[in-house]
Amino acid sequence: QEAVQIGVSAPLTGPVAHGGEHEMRGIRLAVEEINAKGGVLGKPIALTVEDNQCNPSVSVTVANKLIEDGVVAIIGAQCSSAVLAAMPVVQKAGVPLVSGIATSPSITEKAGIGGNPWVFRLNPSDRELAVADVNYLASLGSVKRVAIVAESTDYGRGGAEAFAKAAEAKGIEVVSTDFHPLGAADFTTILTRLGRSGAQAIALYQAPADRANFVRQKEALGVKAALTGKLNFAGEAHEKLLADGAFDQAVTAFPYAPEVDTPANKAFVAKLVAKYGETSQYESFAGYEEVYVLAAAIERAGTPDRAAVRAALTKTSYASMLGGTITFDDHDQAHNKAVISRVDGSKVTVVDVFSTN
Amino acid sequence: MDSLAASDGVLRPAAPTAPPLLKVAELRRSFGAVRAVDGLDLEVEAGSITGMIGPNGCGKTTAVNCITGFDRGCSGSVELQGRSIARRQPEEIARGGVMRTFQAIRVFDGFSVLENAAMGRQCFDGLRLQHPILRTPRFRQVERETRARAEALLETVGLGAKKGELAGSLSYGQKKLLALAGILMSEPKIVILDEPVAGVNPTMVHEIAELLRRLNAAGTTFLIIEHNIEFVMALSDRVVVMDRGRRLASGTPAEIQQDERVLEAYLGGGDGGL
Amino acid sequence: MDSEAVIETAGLVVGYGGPPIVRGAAVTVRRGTMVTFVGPNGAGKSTLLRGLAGLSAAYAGSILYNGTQIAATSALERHAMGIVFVPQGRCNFGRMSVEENLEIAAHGIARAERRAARAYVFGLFPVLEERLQTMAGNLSGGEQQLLEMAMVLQTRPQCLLVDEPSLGLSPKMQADIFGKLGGLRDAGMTIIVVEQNVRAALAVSDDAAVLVNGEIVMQGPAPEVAGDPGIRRAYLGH
Amino acid sequence: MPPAMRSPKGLLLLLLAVLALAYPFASSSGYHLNVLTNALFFTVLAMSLNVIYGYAGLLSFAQVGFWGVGGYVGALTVTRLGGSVWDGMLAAGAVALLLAIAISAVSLRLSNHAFVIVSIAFTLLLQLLAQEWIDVTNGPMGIPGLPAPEIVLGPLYFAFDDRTSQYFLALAFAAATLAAIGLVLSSRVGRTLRMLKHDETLARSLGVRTTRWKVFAAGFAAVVAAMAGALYVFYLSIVDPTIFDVYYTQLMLVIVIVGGLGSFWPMIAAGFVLVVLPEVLRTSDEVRMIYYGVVLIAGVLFFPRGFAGLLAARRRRHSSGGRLGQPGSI
Amino acid sequence: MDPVFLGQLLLNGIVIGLIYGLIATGLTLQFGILHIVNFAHGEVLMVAMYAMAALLPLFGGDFFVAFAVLVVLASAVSLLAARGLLAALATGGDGGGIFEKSLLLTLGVSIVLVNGVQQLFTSNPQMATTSFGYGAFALGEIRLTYAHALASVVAVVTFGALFWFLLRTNAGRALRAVAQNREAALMIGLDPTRVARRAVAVSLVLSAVAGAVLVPIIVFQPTVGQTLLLKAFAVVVIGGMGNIGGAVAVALGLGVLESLVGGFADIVWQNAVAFVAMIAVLAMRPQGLFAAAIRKG
Ligand SMILES: Nc1ncnc2c1ncn2[C@@H]1O[C@H](COP(=O)(O)OP(=O)(O)OP(=O)(O)O)[C@@H](O)[C@H]1O
Ligand SMILES: Nc1ncnc2c1ncn2[C@@H]1O[C@H](COP(=O)(O)OP(=O)(O)OP(=O)(O)O)[C@@H](O)[C@H]1O
Ligand SMILES: [Mg+2]
Ligand SMILES: [Mg+2]
Repeated sequence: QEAVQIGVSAPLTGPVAHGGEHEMRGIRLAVEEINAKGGVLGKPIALTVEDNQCNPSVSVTVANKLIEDGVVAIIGAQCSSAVLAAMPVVQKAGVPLVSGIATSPSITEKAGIGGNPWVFRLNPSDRELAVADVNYLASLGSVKRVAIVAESTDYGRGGAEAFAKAAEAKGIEVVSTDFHPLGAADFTTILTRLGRSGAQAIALYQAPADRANFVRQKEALGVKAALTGKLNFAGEAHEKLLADGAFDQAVTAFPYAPEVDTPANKAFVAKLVAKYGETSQYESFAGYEEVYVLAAAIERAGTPDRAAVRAALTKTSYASMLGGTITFDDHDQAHNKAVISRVDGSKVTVVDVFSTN
Repeated sequence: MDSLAASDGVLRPAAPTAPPLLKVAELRRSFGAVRAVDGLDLEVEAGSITGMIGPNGCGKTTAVNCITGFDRGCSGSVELQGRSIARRQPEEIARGGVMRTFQAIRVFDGFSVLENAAMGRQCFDGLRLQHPILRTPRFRQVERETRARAEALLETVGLGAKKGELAGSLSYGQKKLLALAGILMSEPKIVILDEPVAGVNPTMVHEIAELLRRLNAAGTTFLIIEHNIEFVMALSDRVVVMDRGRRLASGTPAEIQQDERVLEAYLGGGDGGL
Repeated sequence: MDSEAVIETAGLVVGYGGPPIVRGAAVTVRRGTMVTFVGPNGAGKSTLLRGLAGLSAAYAGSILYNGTQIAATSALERHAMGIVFVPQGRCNFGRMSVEENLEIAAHGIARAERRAARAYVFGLFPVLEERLQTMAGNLSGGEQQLLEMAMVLQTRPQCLLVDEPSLGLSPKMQADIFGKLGGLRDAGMTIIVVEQNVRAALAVSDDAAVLVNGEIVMQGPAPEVAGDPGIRRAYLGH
Repeated sequence: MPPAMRSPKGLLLLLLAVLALAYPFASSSGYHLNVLTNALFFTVLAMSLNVIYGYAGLLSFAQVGFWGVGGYVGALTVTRLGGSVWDGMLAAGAVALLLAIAISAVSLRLSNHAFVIVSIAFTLLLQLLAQEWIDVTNGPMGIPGLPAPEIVLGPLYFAFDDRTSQYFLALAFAAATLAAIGLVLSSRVGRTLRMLKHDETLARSLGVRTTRWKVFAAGFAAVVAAMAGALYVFYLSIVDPTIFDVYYTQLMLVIVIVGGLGSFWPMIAAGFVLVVLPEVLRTSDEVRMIYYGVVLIAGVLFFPRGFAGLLAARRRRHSSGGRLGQPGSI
Repeated sequence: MDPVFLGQLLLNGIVIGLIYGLIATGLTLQFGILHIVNFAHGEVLMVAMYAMAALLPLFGGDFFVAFAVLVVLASAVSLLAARGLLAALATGGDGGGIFEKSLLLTLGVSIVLVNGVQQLFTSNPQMATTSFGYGAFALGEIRLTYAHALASVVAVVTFGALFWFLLRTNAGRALRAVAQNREAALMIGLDPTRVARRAVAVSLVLSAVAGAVLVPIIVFQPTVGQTLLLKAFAVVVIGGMGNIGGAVAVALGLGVLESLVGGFADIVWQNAVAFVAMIAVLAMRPQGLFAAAIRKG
């Protein structure tokens, strides 16, 4: 019995390998579930996974290899530059690419109408998240001055810019914006400055490891300011920090939170915990939904033909585990729901699950 | 103290037409408290073989390093044919016609003996960058000449049979001879040899002396530092004796061998194996 | 003089991994004597010494040291047995001071005796005391030669192999060093010397051998070798 | 008989050329072509490192910097100045040459170790620039959507916009640069550069203008790397700060060392083997990098002198002479 | 200017500098003295961090006990590793170039370690909880966390010990001697292989110590070592290859410079300023800040 081939391009080694690893968990789980229920088009899904190292040129090689291997569609790439590099390749070959994590706005700008019709993005942009975050912060009324700390990558810079814009609109003063290189281990200097800047909150757009360092050092240096920006509390380091109260009073808007109280999410979390002993992370969630969205499209297309699958993808209407329905706009951008959470002491509360658009 | 050195300059009949080829004056170099070269005056007449002797650590090698630009911390004047070459880069000084060997032998270990010899000439054969790259006829011509000369010189110093081997696999004395052959490949105005025959077999020493004499007759000037007194005395027109960084005496070999101070400071017990 | 052999080789073949360089050397060195090897450049003198010291591989043949076979032992083992080799040319720790060079070389000497050992070499080569803090690599050629001798003589080895001890030394120092080697020999040290400064070396040696092309062409009491007209003409420069 | 066929080496070369030219017609795999194309680029890049490291003895981490500069200058020439891809390559070479001369001015007097640090700092500075000088470089997002190279000759028009034609373009570029490098290095110039590596002091005493030659080597290597980088980004159609990644440096170094410092053909072979190898190992998914590491370690254990050493050892076995190392070493 | 702010920045800088120095100590022996490049240096630290994190819970988070156990373990492993490394470098005689061989070999080791640890422990960022928690000393308004204080103390002690070892002990002298001239070492009866093996083992233990004291300070993942590598190399080279005092001075200078840049300008420029400073310093002192040149002629 022949299988339906789906390709995955993910950073499995290199600086963001943990992201790739978690994405794979979600992807693998989804594929197992679908195959257990008979697969798509009556055939099981088979994954071809390739490591793109978060490097654009390797990403091109990987995309070519996957296309060569005859995959129906490609999931992932995860890093924005890796996605951007692979985009012309999939366009030329006519293979759909479903991306659920990369945040660069230029992916959306280039995708869909008038551009590359083969690329689909599931995750909300950081702009939408920032607006929601700032709105909530403003509604609390206690925060008037914020500082921004972000890694100097497209992710960090994009987030910082979006946050600053949203803050301005709400009359919240941004007292400083600091960019640091990815992988920076020491934040004592920034923290020394921030501690004296009068900022009531610090908005973070950082990779998890850097964020954990930052939060730990902030706590140790006794800098009193609530955390906000794009935060999550998954993974061992963050769980410890959370338990130690280092995130007290934090507020964030994030594409996902394991605490979201929908039956689908609860089940998803339970399955991952059972399998990996760790709660779900955003990347796992994204990987999981990427597979389901794609599988549904293949099913609707009725054939593993790439063009047919692309056409079917544009008509996606998928019920996300966060409660919303995923559909793609003209630029093949979905507007999934996102989550606002706050922390009191060590307890994370989902304040709201809101629609992005 | 250095009355002889001073009066020597006065007594010598001035030769207004031919200034010395190499003229060093008031050369100084110190390392911390050690004044390795301490006001050295030295002249080498064009066409001469000048010997330089002196006790260990009296500053001979340091003086050579100053003259040839390898030591950048020296003061004093160094003139080649009346033009100052002080503080110039060593390669420029070499190209200007002052070449030297090293007391602690240096050869290119990873290259063949023949290549090592050929390298001594490559900066002097007038070829420009494009000739070797494009292998022009002129280049081939020059290569042939270089090879012939190298082979002849290697033959003279007894390395003819070794020309294809790596220089690193030579014996100590053979390396010394190779370095000498390399430096003689081009035709510098003055060749400064720092202990050319230390570690060389006595029979070969005679042949080296012959070779140097021949080249000298053909116009090359030599400044030779050597502890082999017999060799120096037999070969040199003039001998300069250094002690504690300065010139102690200078004169013809015969004069030097009579000089009490030299006998005492250098040769030891008046015999010293002469 | 004791006539018992300290070193006795038979059919010794030494090389550097390629073709053999020293071929079939048979050498006997009696206790408390000084033997000098002479020969043209590239004859294999240094190679022979390195073979005796264990630094170059013996392809074949035997080396008896005080009657024990040592052909298969390493250089370090031979050093521990008292065979100490001073290579030709520069061989010191250039980036360490003269003092440190001497100190490190004294690592095998009992702590209590180091001071005396130091005093002894300063007595031999007073110039070293003046240069104590200079880095060895910055010494003049002759000074480095003296330093190396000093490093080794500190430990008063049983059997000393020296490759060109007079290299780079002024005539005065040359005479001095041979005199000192003679003295050490008289005090019971067994010494094997390789020299190009043939006349001076043979003058103090008991025995001598002429090495040509990897083979020993003549061997005997030093005056006899020095006096052989054929040898004199061909290899001793007369 | 044409001269190329007279020697066994010439024959081999001819065979290689035929193979390279025929390959795209024999295989329809775009993926394989892509890997081969990468191999061409990285072999050229590694050969540029070989010029400065294998020959002149200066371990330069600046090569990846020049490669990246080439990429950016090429991309900017096209996107900002409206030049063609070829203009971009020329501009890349020119800028790299100027930069190489500038960096040489500060760094050539340095000890070899210090030179390494300076060259790393130089590359990291360039990477920072690419990352932070957003107005010009578009920052971390890079400059995507670069056009394919094209030839317009009057009415003649050809675009290198598919795998096969891009492969041929890369092949032509690699053949031209490698031939140029080979011609220079196999001549006396190569020997002069090796003199610097072996004993700079001795070289100077023989009149070699060492500084000038180092600048020459640095400039030559920089121009080659930059032009390769420029062509490469048009091949990828994107340039971003990861073009300065240590990954490329490591790859280059590994190729040069495995090939054998200062070798030519063995290095080209190493270039192909080492680009193809990680792809072959892709079959084993997540642990492929572990295999790769193990292969490197095994390489050191079994071919301590690289491919070139292997060949030399074989040659030595047939002739005598040559120096063998002393037993053991720290 | 605000003295508290300046004081805190200077203190931060000194502490960061000491940590840079501590990370560089292992390299000083390997690279500065033995001229063995260790690309896996960062990975040795990384592995030590994982080992420390694994040991900590066994001893109830007591840092010092876990640290002591780690040092013992590391010593045993290091001896073996040193033996293996030197044996591997000795293959094929010294014709292959020890520098290149060590570069390739340790690059391979580094790749294997990064990916091996990732396979075993995933690449999730890990954070170890220690008895220090988030505690800090307060000197007026200036704060110094316990973890940073500990690292500083360990750094100072390590430098002192290394300094004493290299310059005052025969073993240290032997180490420098062997690296400078193997033949001369044999001449005076030193065993180059044994000395080098011991030195590499000690350097690996030092690296492990550095990794261990970083555990309470930074979150780690398999790639953590790679970010630490460059500055450690720079410290060793600019300090004058094997000159401990020089390395400390350079590390402190670098730390303070970065801290001041981060405090008064943008932290993104920290690295830029650091790189420019490295280039400038080397352009002025080509051998490194504290190395003496040996005569050429
Ligand atoms: N870089 C240096 N640092 C310290 N001292 C030095 C340096 N270079 C030379 N010296 C000292 O200067 C003195 C002169 O040395 P130089 O090498 O010129 O002597 P030399 O006359 O060539 O002796 P030899 O005949 O032994 O070769 C020596 O005492 C030496 O120790
Ligand atoms: N490392 C080596 N590898 C290969 N061959 C070598 C090596 N060293 C020396 N040889 C060869 O061995 C032969 C003997 O060299 P050796 O050094 O023993 O000569 P020697 O008699 O000491 O000469 P010298 O008087 O010049 O020191 C020479 O032909 C030389 O080319
Ligand atoms: Mg001298
Ligand atoms: Mg010899």
